[in-house]
Amino acid sequence: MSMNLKVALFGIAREIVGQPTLEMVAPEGQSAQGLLQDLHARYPALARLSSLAVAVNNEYAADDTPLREHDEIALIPPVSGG
Amino acid sequence: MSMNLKVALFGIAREIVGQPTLEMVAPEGQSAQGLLQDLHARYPALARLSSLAVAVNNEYAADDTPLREHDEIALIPPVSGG
Amino acid sequence: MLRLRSAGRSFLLTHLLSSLIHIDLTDQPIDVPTALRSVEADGAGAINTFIGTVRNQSTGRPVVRLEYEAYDSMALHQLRKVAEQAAERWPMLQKVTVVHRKGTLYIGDVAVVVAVSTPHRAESFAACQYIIDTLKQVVTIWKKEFYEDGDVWVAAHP
Amino acid sequence: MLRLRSAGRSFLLTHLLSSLIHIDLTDQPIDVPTALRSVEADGAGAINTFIGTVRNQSTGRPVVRLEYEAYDSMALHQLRKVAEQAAERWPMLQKVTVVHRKGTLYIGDVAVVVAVSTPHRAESFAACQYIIDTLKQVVTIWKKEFYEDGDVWVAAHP
Repeated sequence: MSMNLKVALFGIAREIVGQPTLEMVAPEGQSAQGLLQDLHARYPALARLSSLAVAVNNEYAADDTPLREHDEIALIPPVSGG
Repeated sequence: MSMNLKVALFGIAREIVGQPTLEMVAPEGQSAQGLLQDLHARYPALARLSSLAVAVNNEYAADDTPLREHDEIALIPPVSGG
Repeated sequence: MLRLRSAGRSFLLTHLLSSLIHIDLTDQPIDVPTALRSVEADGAGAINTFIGTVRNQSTGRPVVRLEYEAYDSMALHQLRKVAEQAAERWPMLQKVTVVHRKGTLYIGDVAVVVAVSTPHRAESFAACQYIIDTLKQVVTIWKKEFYEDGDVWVAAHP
Repeated sequence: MLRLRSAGRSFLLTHLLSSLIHIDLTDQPIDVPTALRSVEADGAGAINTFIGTVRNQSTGRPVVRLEYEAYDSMALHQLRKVAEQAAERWPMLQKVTVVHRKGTLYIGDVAVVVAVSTPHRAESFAACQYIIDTLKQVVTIWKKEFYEDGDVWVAAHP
Protein backbone atom coordinates (compact mmCIF):
# COMPACT_ATOMS: atom_id res chain seq x y z
CA MET A 1 0.00 0.00 0.00
CA SER A 2 1.16 3.51 -0.66
CA MET A 3 -0.12 6.97 0.25
CA ASN A 4 0.02 10.44 -1.26
CA LEU A 5 1.75 13.10 0.80
CA LYS A 6 1.85 16.84 0.24
CA VAL A 7 4.95 18.52 1.69
CA ALA A 8 5.15 22.29 2.16
CA LEU A 9 8.57 23.87 1.62
CA PHE A 10 9.97 27.07 3.05
CA GLY A 11 13.03 29.29 2.82
CA ILE A 12 16.13 27.67 1.41
CA ALA A 13 14.37 24.27 1.14
CA ARG A 14 11.80 25.86 -1.18
CA GLU A 15 14.60 27.38 -3.25
CA ILE A 16 16.55 24.10 -3.47
CA VAL A 17 13.51 22.14 -4.59
CA GLY A 18 12.32 24.97 -6.80
CA GLN A 19 8.67 24.86 -5.78
CA PRO A 20 6.60 25.64 -2.67
CA THR A 21 5.00 22.20 -2.32
CA LEU A 22 5.94 18.64 -3.27
CA GLU A 23 3.45 15.86 -4.01
CA MET A 24 5.03 12.55 -3.05
CA VAL A 25 4.02 8.91 -3.07
CA ALA A 26 5.29 7.12 0.05
CA PRO A 27 4.84 3.64 1.53
CA GLU A 28 2.01 3.37 4.09
CA GLY A 29 3.38 4.23 7.57
CA GLN A 30 6.39 6.14 6.22
CA SER A 31 8.19 7.88 9.10
CA ALA A 32 9.39 11.48 9.24
CA GLN A 33 12.96 10.21 8.98
CA GLY A 34 12.05 8.01 5.99
CA LEU A 35 10.62 11.04 4.23
CA LEU A 36 13.83 12.99 4.88
CA GLN A 37 15.93 10.13 3.47
CA ASP A 38 13.84 10.11 0.28
CA LEU A 39 14.20 13.86 -0.08
CA HIS A 40 17.94 13.85 0.58
CA ALA A 41 18.30 11.28 -2.22
CA ARG A 42 16.29 13.40 -4.66
CA TYR A 43 17.75 16.77 -3.62
CA PRO A 44 21.33 16.29 -2.31
CA ALA A 45 21.62 20.03 -1.51
CA LEU A 46 19.09 19.50 1.30
CA ALA A 47 21.61 17.26 3.07
CA ARG A 48 24.10 20.13 3.22
CA LEU A 49 21.84 22.33 5.40
CA SER A 50 22.74 22.86 9.08
CA SER A 51 19.54 21.04 9.99
CA LEU A 52 16.31 19.91 8.38
CA ALA A 53 13.26 18.96 10.44
CA VAL A 54 9.85 17.63 9.52
CA ALA A 55 6.73 19.26 10.96
CA VAL A 56 3.41 17.47 11.15
CA ASN A 57 0.28 19.50 11.86
CA ASN A 58 2.30 22.49 13.13
CA GLU A 59 4.44 20.45 15.56
CA TYR A 60 8.02 19.27 15.15
CA ALA A 61 7.92 15.52 14.43
CA ALA A 62 10.17 12.92 16.04
CA ASP A 63 12.23 10.75 13.65
CA ASP A 64 9.86 7.79 14.08
CA THR A 65 6.61 9.76 13.79
CA PRO A 66 4.46 7.93 11.21
CA LEU A 67 3.03 10.17 8.50
CA ARG A 68 -0.58 9.92 7.39
CA GLU A 69 -2.19 10.90 4.12
CA HIS A 70 -4.06 13.99 5.32
CA ASP A 71 -1.38 15.34 7.68
CA GLU A 72 -0.14 18.87 7.07
CA ILE A 73 3.52 18.08 6.45
CA ALA A 74 6.31 20.66 6.09
CA LEU A 75 10.09 20.70 5.73
CA ILE A 76 11.72 23.05 8.24
CA PRO A 77 15.24 24.27 7.35
CA PRO A 78 17.18 26.16 10.10
CA VAL A 79 14.88 28.89 11.41
CA SER A 80 16.22 32.46 11.68
CA GLY A 81 13.41 34.63 13.00
CA GLY A 82 13.79 37.44 15.52
CA MET B 1 38.66 76.10 65.14
CA SER B 2 35.14 75.34 63.99
CA MET B 3 33.31 75.58 60.68
CA ASN B 4 29.73 76.10 59.54
CA LEU B 5 28.16 73.26 57.58
CA LYS B 6 24.87 73.23 55.72
CA VAL B 7 23.33 69.77 55.43
CA ALA B 8 20.52 69.03 52.96
CA LEU B 9 17.91 66.51 54.11
CA PHE B 10 15.67 64.28 52.02
CA GLY B 11 12.82 61.81 52.42
CA ILE B 12 12.37 60.34 55.86
CA ALA B 13 15.49 62.18 57.16
CA ARG B 14 13.83 65.49 56.26
CA GLU B 15 10.65 64.38 58.04
CA ILE B 16 12.52 63.25 61.19
CA VAL B 17 14.46 66.49 61.46
CA GLY B 18 11.43 68.53 60.45
CA GLN B 19 13.22 70.81 58.01
CA PRO B 20 14.89 70.51 54.58
CA THR B 21 18.32 71.85 55.64
CA LEU B 22 20.30 71.96 58.87
CA GLU B 23 22.91 74.60 59.70
CA MET B 24 25.54 73.04 61.95
CA VAL B 25 28.71 74.12 63.66
CA ALA B 26 31.34 71.38 63.51
CA PRO B 27 35.02 71.13 64.51
CA GLU B 28 37.48 71.83 61.70
CA GLY B 29 38.19 68.58 59.77
CA GLN B 30 35.02 66.87 61.00
CA SER B 31 34.57 63.56 59.14
CA ALA B 32 31.42 62.25 57.48
CA GLN B 33 31.16 59.68 60.27
CA GLY B 34 31.60 62.37 62.91
CA LEU B 35 28.74 64.33 61.39
CA LEU B 36 26.52 61.25 61.48
CA GLN B 37 27.37 60.66 65.16
CA ASP B 38 26.39 64.25 66.02
CA LEU B 39 23.12 63.88 64.11
CA HIS B 40 22.29 60.51 65.70
CA ALA B 41 22.73 62.11 69.11
CA ARG B 42 20.44 65.02 68.25
CA TYR B 43 17.84 62.96 66.34
CA PRO B 44 17.77 59.38 67.70
CA ALA B 45 15.14 58.37 65.09
CA LEU B 46 17.84 58.72 62.40
CA ALA B 47 19.75 55.82 64.02
CA ARG B 48 16.77 53.53 63.49
CA LEU B 49 16.88 53.83 59.68
CA SER B 50 18.10 50.85 57.59
CA SER B 51 21.04 53.00 56.48
CA LEU B 52 22.12 56.63 56.47
CA ALA B 53 24.89 57.87 54.22
CA VAL B 54 26.57 61.23 53.80
CA ALA B 55 27.01 62.70 50.33
CA VAL B 56 29.61 65.36 49.58
CA ASN B 57 29.36 67.24 46.29
CA ASN B 58 27.01 64.63 44.76
CA GLU B 59 29.21 61.64 45.66
CA TYR B 60 28.79 59.15 48.49
CA ALA B 61 31.42 59.96 51.14
CA ALA B 62 33.59 57.39 52.91
CA ASP B 63 33.38 57.38 56.74
CA ASP B 64 36.68 59.23 57.06
CA THR B 65 36.04 61.84 54.34
CA PRO B 66 36.82 65.24 55.90
CA LEU B 67 34.08 67.84 55.43
CA ARG B 68 34.88 71.39 54.34
CA GLU B 69 32.90 74.56 54.89
CA HIS B 70 31.69 75.06 51.34
CA ASP B 71 30.99 71.43 50.48
CA GLU B 72 27.49 70.52 49.34
CA ILE B 73 26.62 68.05 52.10
CA ALA B 74 23.50 65.87 52.20
CA LEU B 75 22.09 63.08 54.34
CA ILE B 76 21.00 60.08 52.26
CA PRO B 77 18.45 57.74 53.87
CA PRO B 78 17.78 54.39 52.09
CA VAL B 79 17.04 55.19 48.45
CA SER B 80 13.95 53.70 46.82
CA GLY B 81 13.80 54.94 43.25
CA GLY B 82 12.77 52.90 40.24
CA MET C 1 -2.20 35.82 37.53
CA LEU C 2 -1.42 32.97 35.09
CA ARG C 3 -1.23 29.82 37.17
CA LEU C 4 -1.10 26.59 35.24
CA ARG C 5 0.51 23.19 35.08
CA SER C 6 1.57 21.37 31.94
CA ALA C 7 -1.10 18.74 32.20
CA GLY C 8 -4.85 18.97 32.72
CA ARG C 9 -5.35 22.50 31.49
CA SER C 10 -8.96 23.48 32.09
CA PHE C 11 -11.22 25.36 29.72
CA LEU C 12 -11.10 28.34 32.08
CA LEU C 13 -7.32 28.33 32.07
CA THR C 14 -7.13 28.13 28.29
CA HIS C 15 -9.56 31.03 28.12
CA LEU C 16 -7.53 33.05 30.61
CA LEU C 17 -4.31 32.37 28.73
CA SER C 18 -5.74 33.49 25.43
CA SER C 19 -6.83 36.79 26.98
CA LEU C 20 -3.41 37.44 28.52
CA ILE C 21 -1.24 36.29 25.64
CA HIS C 22 -1.27 38.30 22.45
CA ILE C 23 0.50 36.89 19.39
CA ASP C 24 0.73 38.44 15.94
CA LEU C 25 2.56 37.88 12.66
CA THR C 26 2.17 40.76 10.28
CA ASP C 27 3.41 42.13 6.98
CA GLN C 28 2.72 45.68 8.20
CA PRO C 29 5.12 47.85 10.26
CA ILE C 30 4.93 46.92 13.96
CA ASP C 31 3.42 49.62 16.18
CA VAL C 32 5.75 49.41 19.19
CA PRO C 33 3.78 51.74 21.52
CA THR C 34 0.62 49.67 20.97
CA ALA C 35 2.53 46.46 21.76
CA LEU C 36 3.82 48.01 24.99
CA ARG C 37 0.42 49.27 26.06
CA SER C 38 -1.02 45.80 25.50
CA VAL C 39 0.91 44.40 28.48
CA GLU C 40 -0.03 47.10 30.97
CA ALA C 41 -1.77 45.71 34.06
CA ASP C 42 -2.62 47.21 37.45
CA GLY C 43 -0.81 44.33 39.14
CA ALA C 44 2.35 44.81 37.09
CA GLY C 45 5.17 46.97 38.41
CA ALA C 46 7.61 45.85 35.72
CA ILE C 47 7.47 45.72 31.94
CA ASN C 48 10.40 44.37 29.95
CA THR C 49 10.50 44.76 26.20
CA PHE C 50 12.84 43.39 23.60
CA ILE C 51 12.82 45.01 20.16
CA GLY C 52 14.77 43.38 17.33
CA THR C 53 15.68 45.79 14.53
CA VAL C 54 17.47 45.44 11.22
CA ARG C 55 21.18 46.22 11.61
CA ASN C 56 23.22 47.93 8.91
CA GLN C 57 25.67 44.99 8.79
CA SER C 58 25.91 41.28 9.39
CA THR C 59 29.30 39.77 10.29
CA GLY C 60 30.92 42.85 8.83
CA ARG C 61 29.05 42.82 5.52
CA PRO C 62 26.80 45.82 4.78
CA VAL C 63 23.14 44.80 4.66
CA VAL C 64 20.77 46.44 2.17
CA ARG C 65 17.51 44.77 3.18
CA LEU C 66 16.08 41.62 4.72
CA GLU C 67 13.25 39.38 3.67
CA TYR C 68 11.38 37.38 6.28
CA GLU C 69 9.36 34.37 5.15
CA ALA C 70 7.06 32.52 7.57
CA TYR C 71 5.19 29.23 7.75
CA ASP C 72 2.32 31.19 9.21
CA SER C 73 0.10 28.60 10.89
CA MET C 74 3.04 26.84 12.55
CA ALA C 75 4.77 30.10 13.48
CA LEU C 76 1.64 31.37 15.23
CA HIS C 77 1.15 28.02 16.98
CA GLN C 78 4.79 27.87 18.12
CA LEU C 79 4.82 31.51 19.24
CA ARG C 80 1.78 30.84 21.42
CA LYS C 81 3.43 27.72 22.84
CA VAL C 82 6.57 29.67 23.74
CA ALA C 83 4.48 32.33 25.51
CA GLU C 84 2.52 29.64 27.38
CA GLN C 85 5.76 27.94 28.43
CA ALA C 86 6.96 31.27 29.84
CA ALA C 87 3.67 31.61 31.73
CA GLU C 88 4.16 28.15 33.24
CA ARG C 89 7.73 28.88 34.23
CA TRP C 90 6.97 32.35 35.65
CA PRO C 91 3.46 31.98 37.11
CA MET C 92 3.51 35.64 38.18
CA LEU C 93 3.51 36.74 34.52
CA GLN C 94 0.70 39.20 33.97
CA LYS C 95 0.62 39.67 30.20
CA VAL C 96 2.73 38.70 27.19
CA THR C 97 2.75 40.18 23.69
CA VAL C 98 4.86 38.89 20.81
CA VAL C 99 4.62 40.47 17.37
CA HIS C 100 6.82 39.36 14.45
CA ARG C 101 7.09 41.08 11.12
CA LYS C 102 7.38 39.34 7.75
CA GLY C 103 8.10 40.56 4.23
CA THR C 104 10.77 43.08 3.20
CA LEU C 105 12.52 45.13 5.88
CA TYR C 106 15.15 47.87 5.68
CA ILE C 107 17.81 49.17 8.11
CA GLY C 108 16.21 50.26 11.39
CA ASP C 109 12.88 48.51 10.75
CA VAL C 110 11.44 46.56 13.67
CA ALA C 111 11.42 42.80 13.02
CA VAL C 112 10.12 41.57 16.38
CA VAL C 113 8.75 42.91 19.66
CA VAL C 114 8.43 40.87 22.85
CA ALA C 115 6.79 42.58 25.85
CA VAL C 116 6.03 41.03 29.23
CA SER C 117 4.68 42.41 32.48
CA THR C 118 5.27 41.03 35.97
CA PRO C 119 4.85 42.32 39.54
CA HIS C 120 8.63 42.61 40.09
CA ARG C 121 11.47 43.33 37.72
CA ALA C 122 13.76 40.28 37.79
CA GLU C 123 11.07 38.01 36.36
CA SER C 124 10.24 40.47 33.58
CA PHE C 125 13.83 40.29 32.30
CA ALA C 126 14.03 36.50 32.64
CA ALA C 127 10.69 35.80 30.94
CA CYS C 128 11.30 38.24 28.08
CA GLN C 129 14.75 36.79 27.42
CA TYR C 130 13.41 33.23 27.56
CA ILE C 131 10.75 34.11 24.98
CA ILE C 132 13.08 35.76 22.45
CA ASP C 133 15.77 33.07 22.89
CA THR C 134 13.25 30.25 22.42
CA LEU C 135 11.51 32.03 19.55
CA LYS C 136 14.79 32.10 17.67
CA GLN C 137 15.18 28.34 18.11
CA VAL C 138 11.71 27.06 17.24
CA VAL C 139 9.52 29.58 15.43
CA THR C 140 9.19 28.87 11.70
CA ILE C 141 10.38 32.16 10.29
CA TRP C 142 13.29 32.49 7.87
CA LYS C 143 15.44 35.52 7.20
CA LYS C 144 17.26 36.20 3.96
CA GLU C 145 19.89 38.94 4.06
CA PHE C 146 20.51 40.99 0.91
CA TYR C 147 23.88 42.65 0.39
CA GLU C 148 25.14 44.85 -2.44
CA ASP C 149 26.46 41.75 -4.19
CA GLY C 150 24.40 38.77 -3.12
CA ASP C 151 22.06 37.23 -0.59
CA VAL C 152 22.13 34.53 2.09
CA TRP C 153 19.52 32.53 4.01
CA VAL C 154 20.73 33.16 7.57
CA ALA C 155 21.91 30.05 9.51
CA ALA C 156 21.06 27.72 6.62
CA HIS C 157 24.54 26.22 6.27
CA PRO C 158 27.11 25.14 8.86
CA MET D 1 30.61 52.42 19.55
CA LEU D 2 31.43 53.45 23.13
CA ARG D 3 34.94 52.29 23.81
CA LEU D 4 36.48 53.57 27.00
CA ARG D 5 38.55 52.62 29.95
CA SER D 6 38.02 53.77 33.52
CA ALA D 7 41.09 55.96 33.55
CA GLY D 8 42.33 58.62 31.17
CA ARG D 9 39.03 59.50 29.57
CA SER D 10 39.72 61.94 26.76
CA PHE D 11 37.73 65.03 25.87
CA LEU D 12 36.54 63.27 22.74
CA LEU D 13 35.33 60.29 24.74
CA THR D 14 33.50 62.45 27.23
CA HIS D 15 31.86 64.27 24.36
CA LEU D 16 30.89 60.98 22.68
CA LEU D 17 29.45 59.63 25.91
CA SER D 18 27.31 62.68 26.48
CA SER D 19 25.83 62.36 23.00
CA LEU D 20 25.05 58.65 23.45
CA ILE D 21 23.77 58.75 27.02
CA HIS D 22 20.53 60.56 27.68
CA ILE D 23 19.47 61.12 31.32
CA ASP D 24 16.37 62.90 32.55
CA LEU D 25 14.54 63.47 35.83
CA THR D 26 11.12 65.00 35.31
CA ASP D 27 7.91 65.88 37.12
CA GLN D 28 5.97 65.40 33.87
CA PRO D 29 4.56 62.08 32.55
CA ILE D 30 7.29 60.08 30.80
CA ASP D 31 6.80 59.70 27.05
CA VAL D 32 7.80 56.05 26.58
CA PRO D 33 7.81 56.01 22.74
CA THR D 34 10.15 59.01 22.68
CA ALA D 35 12.49 57.29 25.14
CA LEU D 36 12.55 54.18 22.95
CA ARG D 37 13.18 56.11 19.76
CA SER D 38 16.09 57.89 21.45
CA VAL D 39 18.16 54.67 21.51
CA GLU D 40 17.61 53.69 17.89
CA ALA D 41 20.88 53.30 15.97
CA ASP D 42 21.73 51.78 12.59
CA GLY D 43 24.32 49.56 14.25
CA ALA D 44 21.86 48.29 16.86
CA GLY D 45 19.94 45.07 16.23
CA ALA D 46 18.66 44.86 19.79
CA ILE D 47 16.85 47.28 22.07
CA ASN D 48 15.95 46.28 25.60
CA THR D 49 13.64 48.44 27.67
CA PHE D 50 12.61 48.27 31.29
CA ILE D 51 9.55 50.24 32.36
CA GLY D 52 8.73 50.54 36.05
CA THR D 53 5.08 51.31 36.74
CA VAL D 54 3.05 51.92 39.89
CA ARG D 55 1.45 48.69 41.12
CA ASN D 56 -1.98 48.57 42.76
CA GLN D 57 -0.49 46.95 45.88
CA SER D 58 2.68 46.67 47.91
CA THR D 59 3.26 43.57 50.05
CA GLY D 60 -0.47 42.92 49.90
CA ARG D 61 -1.56 46.43 50.94
CA PRO D 62 -3.61 48.39 48.36
CA VAL D 63 -1.69 51.46 47.15
CA VAL D 64 -3.55 54.70 46.41
CA ARG D 65 -0.66 56.79 45.13
CA LEU D 66 3.10 57.27 45.36
CA GLU D 67 5.23 60.33 45.88
CA TYR D 68 8.78 60.40 44.56
CA GLU D 69 11.21 62.91 46.00
CA ALA D 70 14.67 63.42 44.48
CA TYR D 71 17.95 65.05 45.40
CA ASP D 72 18.07 66.29 41.85
CA SER D 73 21.71 67.24 41.24
CA MET D 74 23.04 64.06 42.85
CA ALA D 75 20.39 61.85 41.21
CA LEU D 76 21.30 63.17 37.75
CA HIS D 77 25.02 62.78 38.49
CA GLN D 78 24.59 59.22 39.78
CA LEU D 79 22.27 58.23 36.90
CA ARG D 80 24.90 59.35 34.44
CA LYS D 81 27.60 57.46 36.34
CA VAL D 82 25.53 54.27 36.25
CA ALA D 83 25.01 54.63 32.49
CA GLU D 84 28.74 55.29 31.98
CA GLN D 85 29.62 52.22 34.06
CA ALA D 86 27.33 50.15 31.81
CA ALA D 87 29.09 51.57 28.75
CA GLU D 88 32.47 50.56 30.22
CA ARG D 89 31.28 47.07 31.03
CA TRP D 90 29.51 46.53 27.68
CA PRO D 91 31.67 48.46 25.18
CA MET D 92 29.31 47.47 22.35
CA LEU D 93 26.55 49.59 23.89
CA GLN D 94 25.20 51.97 21.27
CA LYS D 95 22.88 54.27 23.20
CA VAL D 96 21.40 54.50 26.69
CA THR D 97 18.41 56.47 27.90
CA VAL D 98 17.26 56.66 31.52
CA VAL D 99 14.28 58.79 32.50
CA HIS D 100 12.93 58.90 36.07
CA ARG D 101 9.74 60.57 37.17
CA LYS D 102 9.26 62.50 40.40
CA GLY D 103 6.23 63.97 42.16
CA THR D 104 2.85 62.28 42.64
CA LEU D 105 2.07 59.09 40.69
CA TYR D 106 -1.03 56.92 40.53
CA ILE D 107 -1.64 53.24 39.65
CA GLY D 108 -0.27 52.43 36.20
CA ASP D 109 1.83 55.59 35.91
CA VAL D 110 5.36 55.12 34.58
CA ALA D 111 8.01 55.83 37.25
CA VAL D 112 11.14 54.95 35.30
CA VAL D 113 12.24 53.94 31.80
CA VAL D 114 15.62 52.42 30.95
CA ALA D 115 16.34 51.76 27.27
CA VAL D 116 19.58 50.45 25.78
CA SER D 117 20.62 49.43 22.29
CA THR D 118 23.36 46.96 21.34
CA PRO D 119 24.32 45.03 18.20
CA HIS D 120 23.17 41.68 19.66
CA ARG D 121 20.46 40.82 22.13
CA ALA D 122 22.19 39.19 25.14
CA GLU D 123 24.10 42.39 25.97
CA SER D 124 20.96 44.52 25.70
CA PHE D 125 19.29 42.47 28.45
CA ALA D 126 22.40 42.42 30.64
CA ALA D 127 23.14 46.15 30.35
CA CYS D 128 19.52 47.19 30.90
CA GLN D 129 19.21 44.99 33.99
CA TYR D 130 22.53 46.27 35.35
CA ILE D 131 21.33 49.86 34.99
CA ILE D 132 17.96 49.40 36.72
CA ASP D 133 19.46 47.23 39.48
CA THR D 134 22.25 49.74 40.18
CA LEU D 135 19.90 52.72 39.89
CA LYS D 136 17.81 51.24 42.70
CA GLN D 137 20.90 50.97 44.91
CA VAL D 138 22.54 54.32 44.41
CA VAL D 139 20.31 56.96 42.83
CA THR D 140 19.04 59.54 45.32
CA ILE D 141 15.31 59.18 44.79
CA TRP D 142 12.87 58.30 47.56
CA LYS D 143 9.43 56.77 47.24
CA LYS D 144 6.59 57.22 49.73
CA GLU D 145 3.65 54.86 49.36
CA PHE D 146 0.20 56.12 50.34
CA TYR D 147 -2.48 53.61 51.40
CA GLU D 148 -6.11 54.17 52.44
CA ASP D 149 -4.97 54.43 56.05
CA GLY D 150 -1.40 55.65 56.14
CA ASP D 151 1.88 56.09 54.33
CA VAL D 152 5.40 54.64 54.41
CA TRP D 153 8.82 55.69 53.09
CA VAL D 154 9.80 52.54 51.21
CA ALA D 155 12.88 50.68 52.54
CA ALA D 156 13.51 53.29 55.25
CA HIS D 157 13.42 50.86 58.19
CA PRO D 158 14.80 47.32 58.61
